[in-house]
Amino acid sequence: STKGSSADGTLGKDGVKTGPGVTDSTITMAALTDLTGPYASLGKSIVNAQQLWVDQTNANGGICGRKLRIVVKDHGYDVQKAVAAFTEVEPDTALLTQVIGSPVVAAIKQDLNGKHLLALPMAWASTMLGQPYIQVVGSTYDVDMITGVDFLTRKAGLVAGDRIGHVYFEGEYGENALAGSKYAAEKGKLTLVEQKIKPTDQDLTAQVSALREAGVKAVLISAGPKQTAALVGAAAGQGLTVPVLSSAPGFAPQLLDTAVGPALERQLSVVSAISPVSADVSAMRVLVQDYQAKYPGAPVDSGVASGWSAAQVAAEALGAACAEKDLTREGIAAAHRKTTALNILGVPMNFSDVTKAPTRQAYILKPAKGVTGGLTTVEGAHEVKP
Amino acid sequence: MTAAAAELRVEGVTVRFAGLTALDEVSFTVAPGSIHALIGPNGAGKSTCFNVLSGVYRATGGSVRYDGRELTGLPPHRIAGLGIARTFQNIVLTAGTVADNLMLGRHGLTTAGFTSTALRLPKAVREQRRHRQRAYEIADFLGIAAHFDQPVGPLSYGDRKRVEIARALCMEPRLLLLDEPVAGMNPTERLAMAATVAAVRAELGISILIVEHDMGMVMRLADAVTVLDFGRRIADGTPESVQRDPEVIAAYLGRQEESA
Amino acid sequence: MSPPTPPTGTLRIDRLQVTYSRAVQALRGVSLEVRAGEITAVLGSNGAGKSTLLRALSGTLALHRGVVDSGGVTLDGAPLTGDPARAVAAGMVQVPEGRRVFADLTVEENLRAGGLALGGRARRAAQERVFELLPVLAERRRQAAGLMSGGEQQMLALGRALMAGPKVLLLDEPSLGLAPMMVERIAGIVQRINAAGTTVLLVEQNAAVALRISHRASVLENGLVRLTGSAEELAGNDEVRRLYLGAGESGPEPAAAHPAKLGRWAG
Amino acid sequence: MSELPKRLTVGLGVLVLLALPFYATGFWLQSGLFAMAAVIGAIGLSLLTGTTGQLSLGHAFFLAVGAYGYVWLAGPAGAADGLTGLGLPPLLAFGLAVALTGLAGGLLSPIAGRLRGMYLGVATLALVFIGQHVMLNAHTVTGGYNGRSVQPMDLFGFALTDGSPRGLLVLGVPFGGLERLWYFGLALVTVALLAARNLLRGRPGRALGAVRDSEVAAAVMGVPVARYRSAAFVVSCLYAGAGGALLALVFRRVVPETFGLVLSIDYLAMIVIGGLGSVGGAAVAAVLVTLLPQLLTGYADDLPLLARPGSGSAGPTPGEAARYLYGAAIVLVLTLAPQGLAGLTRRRPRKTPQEHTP
Amino acid sequence: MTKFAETVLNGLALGSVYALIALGFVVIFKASGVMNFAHGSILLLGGWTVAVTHQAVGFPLAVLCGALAAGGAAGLLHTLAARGLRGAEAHALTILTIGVDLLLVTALNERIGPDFLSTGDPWGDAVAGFGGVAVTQSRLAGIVVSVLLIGGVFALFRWSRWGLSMRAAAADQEAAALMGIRLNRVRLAAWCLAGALAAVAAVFLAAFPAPGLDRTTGQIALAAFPAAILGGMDSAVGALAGSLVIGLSSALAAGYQEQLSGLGTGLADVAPYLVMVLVLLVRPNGLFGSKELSRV
Ligand SMILES: Nc1ncnc2c1ncn2[C@@H]1O[C@H](COP(=O)(O)OP(=O)(O)OP(=O)(O)O)[C@@H](O)[C@H]1O
Ligand SMILES: Nc1ncnc2c1ncn2[C@@H]1O[C@H](COP(=O)(O)OP(=O)(O)OP(=O)(O)O)[C@@H](O)[C@H]1O
Ligand SMILES: CC(C)C[C@H](N)C(=O)O
Ligand SMILES: [Mg+2]
Ligand SMILES: [Mg+2]
Repeated sequence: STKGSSADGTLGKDGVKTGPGVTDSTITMAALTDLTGPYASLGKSIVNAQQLWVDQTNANGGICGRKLRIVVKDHGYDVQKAVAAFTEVEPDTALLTQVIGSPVVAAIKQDLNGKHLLALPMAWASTMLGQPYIQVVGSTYDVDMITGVDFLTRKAGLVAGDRIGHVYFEGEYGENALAGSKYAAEKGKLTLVEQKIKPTDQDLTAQVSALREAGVKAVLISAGPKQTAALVGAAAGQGLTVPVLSSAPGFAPQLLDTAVGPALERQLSVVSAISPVSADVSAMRVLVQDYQAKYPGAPVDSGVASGWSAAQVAAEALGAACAEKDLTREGIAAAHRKTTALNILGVPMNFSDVTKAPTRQAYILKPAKGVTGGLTTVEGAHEVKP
Repeated sequence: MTAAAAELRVEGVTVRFAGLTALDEVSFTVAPGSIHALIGPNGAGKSTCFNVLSGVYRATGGSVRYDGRELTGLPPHRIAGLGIARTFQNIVLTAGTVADNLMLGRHGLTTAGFTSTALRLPKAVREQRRHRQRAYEIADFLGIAAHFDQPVGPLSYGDRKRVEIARALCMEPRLLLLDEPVAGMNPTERLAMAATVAAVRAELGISILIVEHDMGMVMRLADAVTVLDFGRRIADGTPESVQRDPEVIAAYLGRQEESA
Repeated sequence: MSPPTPPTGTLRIDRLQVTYSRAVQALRGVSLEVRAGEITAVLGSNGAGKSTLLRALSGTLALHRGVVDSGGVTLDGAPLTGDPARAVAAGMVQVPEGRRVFADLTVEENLRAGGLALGGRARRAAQERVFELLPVLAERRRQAAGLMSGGEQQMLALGRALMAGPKVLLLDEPSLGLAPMMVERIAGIVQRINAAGTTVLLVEQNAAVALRISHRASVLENGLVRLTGSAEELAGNDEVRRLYLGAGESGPEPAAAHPAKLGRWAG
Repeated sequence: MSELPKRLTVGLGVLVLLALPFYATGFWLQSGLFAMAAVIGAIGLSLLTGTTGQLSLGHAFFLAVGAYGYVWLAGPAGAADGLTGLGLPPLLAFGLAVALTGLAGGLLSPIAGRLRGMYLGVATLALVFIGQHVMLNAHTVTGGYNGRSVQPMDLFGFALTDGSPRGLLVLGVPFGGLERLWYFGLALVTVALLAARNLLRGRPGRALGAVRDSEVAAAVMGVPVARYRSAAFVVSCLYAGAGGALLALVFRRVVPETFGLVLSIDYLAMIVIGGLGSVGGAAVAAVLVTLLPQLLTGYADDLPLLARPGSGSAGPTPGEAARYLYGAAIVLVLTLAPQGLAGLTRRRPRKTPQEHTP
Repeated sequence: MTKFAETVLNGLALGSVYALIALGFVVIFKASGVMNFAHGSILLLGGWTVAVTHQAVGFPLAVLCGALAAGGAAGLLHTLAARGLRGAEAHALTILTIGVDLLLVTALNERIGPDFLSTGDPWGDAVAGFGGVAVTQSRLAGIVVSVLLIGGVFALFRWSRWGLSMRAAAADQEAAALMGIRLNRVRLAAWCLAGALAAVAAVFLAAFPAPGLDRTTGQIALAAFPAAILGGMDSAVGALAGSLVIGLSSALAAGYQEQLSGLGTGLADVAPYLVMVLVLLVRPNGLFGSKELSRV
C-alpha cells in the first residue's frame, strides 16, 4: 500500500518550512464555492477576482518564489458535496481562499480547527467569529444592520415608538442580521416587525400587506436579490413607499434593468462592509479596469470586491509567513493573526483579535442605473458606535 | 386445520350499490361436504354473493353463518382464517413463481414474522420447508408440479386457473368457493377440471360452492343448485329439478338442448 | 342497411411466425384465409396461439412484447402493417380477450370511444343500434364499466366494437363467462352482423356454437394450423368431436378420473 | 449466471471491499460510505415501494429522523451552544435512533394505510416539508439552519475517529476515522442486505408482494392488508433510520438542507434505476446515484473543452458539465435498461414453447 | 380588513397561476401516468423563450413562441422517451424526467446566468385598486387568463374526441389501441398542452411585482404538486380548486405569520402541505379525483 505518506513540516530547498499544499515551486490553495446553485453569480465573481489575483501575482514572480494556484470546487450550495470536496482537496491545500455558505463553514469548522487550516468564508455572520482558523473579511451582518438602522432613523426621521419591518432569510445570514436590527431597534425604541422568508420564496405580496397593515415606516431586508426586488415591487404595487434597506448580498446590479428597477432606485439603499466597485479609491479603479479587461462582459458586482478583498488577506498572510520562513498551515495562520492594519480597497482591517470582526465600518449605498456595479455611495465607510 | 367441513347458511342477504340491488334477500344452505352450484344469468349477483361470503363486500342486510359463526362484518383475512377459500372470476395471481403463489395460500397456516424471517431463525426455516413440501403435493395434485418453480406470468390460461385453485387449496380450506373454474377451457380440459373438483371433495371431504355457466359440468358435479336472477333466488334444489324449472329455463337456460 | 354490394374484407394470412419476448414462439407458420362475407372460426386449446393470431392481425402484438418474425397478412390485398390505428381505419375491429372495457368510463363513454371516427349523428345512430342489440347496456348507460358483472362487460366489449360498423370483426372468445342464453343471443347477433356484410373471424372455446354459426373453420395447435375446412366438415371430424365438442363426455365417474391423489394435511 | 461463478464474483467483491481502506484515499472512502448509507436507505424504500407498491416521497424525512435521532441521543447534554442531547453511548444511540425512526413510521402508517399511489407519494412529500420546518425551528435539538455536529461512533471504547487510539497503524497504513467507519458501514450494509433478502424470500415478503399485486387477493388469502402495509412502512423506516444515522456519522454534521425533496427523489431514482422490487438492483443503483455526481464533480476538472472557473472563457464549467453528464447518465441508463438494472440480468422466459395436450 | 382582502386576492391570483402548472401535471399524469419532474424546467424554457423573442416579435407573438417552445420541448421529451422506453412502465419515464430536468435546467441556467429577464408583458407595474385594495394588473390578467384556459381544457377533456381518447387510453392502452386511438399522438398532444400552459404560467410568474424571469423561476412548479393532488390527480376542475386552496393557504400563512408564530416561523411553505394532508385524510382521492374503480 502506498497510502498515508504525508509530508508535514518538511524543509524546502530555500530553507522555508513547508506544509500541505506547499512545494518548492507552488502554493496550492482551494476554494469551496457555488457556481451552479443559488449563489452562482456571486461565486463566479469571487472566483474570477481571485483568479485575477493569482494571475497577476504569478506574473510578478509569485509569493515566496512560488507560483500560486487555486483549486476551485463547485458544491452548488450542497453541504454534502462541499464536505466531500473538502475531503478531496484538504490534503493538498495551504489555505481556503473562499468558502461559500455558512452551513458549509459550520460543517467543516471542526476539521479546519483540527487541521489548522485557515479559511476565508464568504459569509459574514458574527457566529464566524472566535474561531482561530476562520477569518471573516469585513464587518458582520449584525453590525451592518446597526449601521443601516442608524441611517434609516436619520433618513426616515424615525422616532421612538415607530415600527420598522425586517424581512430576512431563514439561516445564519438572516438571523444574524435580525440580531443586529433587534439590537438597534431596542436602542432606538423602535418596534420591529419580523417576516421570515425562504430562498425559494418568489412572491412577497402577503408579507408586504402584513407590513403595511402594521404601519411600518421603513423596511430592512436580508435576503437574496430576487427577494429584495419582489419586496420592493410588491411595496410599490401596494403603495408602501417607505425606504427599504438591504444587506449587501440582497442586491445585484442586474435588478436595475427589470420592471422593478425604477422602484428600487426610488426606495432602496444597501449597506455594505466592502466598498462598492464604483468607489473612488485607486485600488478599486485598478481592480475594475483589470477585471473588465480579463473578463469582458462579466458583471462587475460586489462579489468582485469581496473576492479580491479575501485574496488580499491571503496574499498578506502568505507573504508574512514567508518572511518567517514558515509556510506550514500553522505558520500561515500565525502570520495572518499578526496583521493589524491592512487597508483593503479603502477599508482598514485588523485581524489580530479572533473574537472581533476586522472592521466595524460599513458603507451606505444606493442603486443607480448605469454606474459600475449598480451602486453609488451615499455615506462612506463609517462605524456606528453601538 | 383438520376440523371437518361445516354448514354454510346464507340468510336474507341483501347487497345494494348506488341505485342497484345486486342481491335481494338471498338465502341458501350449503350442506357439509357437498358440492353446491350457484347459477344464473349474467349480472344475477353470483360473484357479488362470493364477495360477500369472502368478506370483500359488506352485505347491506342479512346474515351468513358458517360453523355457527357470523361472517358478515368480518374482514376477509379473518374469514380466510375460518377455513374459507376462494378463486376469482378473472384470474388474480401475484407476481413470482407458482411456488410463491401457493405459499401465499399458506399464509394463515404459518407464523414466521418479520424478525424471525429476517434473521433466518431455524424455526422459520423449518416451517417454510415443511409447508413448501405440502404446496408441492397440492401442485402435483393439480398437475402443475412441473411449473412449480416457474414464474406464473407466461403460463397458459388453463394453468393459471389451476394455480388459482391450488392456491385456494393451499389454505387447507373447509369450504372452497370456485368462480367459473372452467371458463375459457375446451371440453377436454373441462372434463379434467371436473374430475379434479370431484377428487378434491372425495379426498379432502370439504364443501365446495361453485359458480359456473357450463350446465354440463354443473349437472355432473353438483349435489344441489341455487339459481339467482336479478339478485333474487328463483330456484333451489337438485340439478334435475332445477333444470326442469320453467322459470329457470325462461331466465337462464333458454332452449335446453343447446346447453353444451 | 344498404343494398348488397359485393362483400369486401378478405383476410389472407401467409406463413405467419410470431415470437414473444424474443423467446416464446407462439405461431410457427400459420396460413389461413378468411373469406369476405363469411364467418370463419378458429378452434384450439389453451395456449394454441389463437389470441396471438388475432393480435397479429389487429397490430397489438407489440403491446405484449411480441413480434412477427416472418410471413404476413393482407386485407383485401393490402398488407397490414401492424399498426392498430390503421387496421381500424381499414375497417377491422377486434374484441380483445378478457373484455378489456374502459373501467373508469361509463357504458356510454365506452361506446363513444368505440365510434371515435363517427360524426355526432352517425354515432348516435350506431349507439341506438347497439342498445337495441344489447338492451342491458341501455339500462346501464351511466354506470362505470368496471363495476359491471363479467358477462355485462363482455357484452359491452362487443357493443363497443360494433360502434365503428366494422368491415371485418375479430372476436376473441366472445362467449367467455356468458350464461347459456346469452351465448345464444351473441351467436345470433354475430350471424346478423355477418348477414349485413361483415366478415367475422371468431376464436371460440365453445366449439359447438362456433361451428354452428360459421362457414369455415380451422383448428390451431401449438402454433400451427392442424385442420381446416368447412364448418360442417370439421363438425363431423372425429378428432374435433372428441377434443372440442366433448363427444363421449359421459365417461367414468369424475373423481376416479383424476390421476393424482392428495391426502389431508396433518397440520 | 450459475451458482459457482456467482459465488466467486460475490466473494471477490467482498474481498475488494474489505481491502479498500488500505488503498483508497479519504475522498474515496467518504464517497463509499455515503454510498453505503444510500444502499441501506434504498433497500428500505425498495421494500416499501418496490415490494409493497406504496409510493413514498417522504424517505428523506425518515433519513432525517435517523440522522437527527442519533445526533440528539448521542449528543452531549447541555453543550455551550444551547443544544440538548442525551449523551448516550453512541452504539446504543444508533440502535435507538433506528428504533425511533421505526416508531415515527408506525405513527404515520395510518396515513399510509389510507392513501394510495400518487396520492400517498405526494402526501409523504408533505413530510419532507414539514420535517424541514421542524428541523429549522427546533433549534435545541437540531441546531437549526446550520445543523449540528455529530458525535462519532464508539464501539466499546474504540472510537471510529482519527482520535483514540491516535495514530493507529494497520499493516503500515494509518487507520483514521474514515477507515474505521468503513468496516462499521460494511457490517451494516451486509446485515441490511441479508435481512432484506431473507424477508423477501420468506412469508412476510410474499404477503407484501400480494398486497402490491392485489389487495383483495391478499386479504382473501388471509393477509391482514392494513397491518402488512403498516409493517412495510415501519420496516422501510427502520432502514431509513439506519441509513440516516450512518449518513450523519460519515458527514459528521447534519443540516436540514440535506434532507430535502431532492434526496427523496434521488432515492426514488435509485429503486427505479435498480429495477422496482429488486433489492440487489436498488443497492447497485444507490451506489451509482450517490457516487456518480460525486465523481463527476470531483473529476470534471479534467474533462476537455471546459471553461475552467476564472479563466474567463465561455462554455460550461466543470460543475455544469458534471450536471449535464449526470442528467445524461440517468436518461441513458433508463433508455438502455427501462426495466432497471435488475431487468438486465433477469432470466428471460424459457426458450421452449409450452406444449399442450389438447 | 384591506389586508385580509388583499391577501385573499393575491392568494387567488397566485393560485390561478399555480393552476396552470397543476393542470399540466394533471394532463400529463392522465395521459401517461407520469409525474413530470421536468415541468419546472419546461416552464423556465417557455418563459425564457418569451423573454428572448419579445423584442423582435412583440409580446403576443412571443407568448406564442414560448408556448410553442415549451410545448415542443415537452412533446419532444415524450417522443424520445416513448421511443427509448418502448413499453416500459410509467415510473421509468418519471425518473427519466428527472434526468431531463437536470439537463434542461443546467442549459438554461448557463444562458440566463445572473440576469432577470423581462417578458415584455403589457401590464408593466400598473396597479388596479378597488376601494383601498390594491392589486397589480398583471395579477388580475393572470386570474382571467388562467380561468379561461382552464375552462377550455376542461371542455376539451369532457367533450372532445381527444379528451375521450385520453381517458380511454389511461384506462386501458391495448383496448384503446383497438379502438383506433393512436396512443402516442394522444399523449403527445397532452404533453404539448401541458408545456404550453407552463409557458403561460411563466409569463405571469415573471410579471410585476416579480423582478422578471430568473434561473429559479421554474422551481415554483413544485408548489403546484400539492395543488394537483389536492384537487385530484385526474380532474381539471380539481386542479383549479386545489390551486386556489394552495395559493390562499400559503398567502394567508405568509401574511399572518406573526399571529401563527407559535407554530414556528416560515410556515408559508408548509401550510399548503398541511392543508393537503388534512384534505387527503378525509378524501383520499382529492377534492375532485375519481375513485379507482375495481372489483373482482
Ligand atoms: N362494486 C359494484 N358497484 C356497482 N355495481 C356492482 C358492483 N359489483 C357488482 N355490481 C353490479 O351488480 C350486479 C351483479 O354483479 P355480479 O358480478 O355479482 O354478477 P354475476 O352473477 O357474477 O354475473 P356474471 O355471470 O356475468 O359474472 C351487476 O349488475 C353488476 O353491475
Ligand atoms: N405476452 C406473452 N409473453 C410470452 N408468451 C406469451 C405471451 N402471450 C402469450 N404467450 C404464449 O404464447 C402461446 C400462445 O398464446 P395465446 O394467448 O395466443 O393462446 P390462446 O390460443 O389464445 O390460448 P387461450 O385459449 O388460453 O386464450 C402460449 O404458449 C402463451 O404462453
Ligand atoms: C453568499 C452569502 C450570501 C451566503 C450567506 N451568507 C449564507 O449564509 O450562506
Ligand atoms: Mg361473476
Ligand atoms: Mg386466447
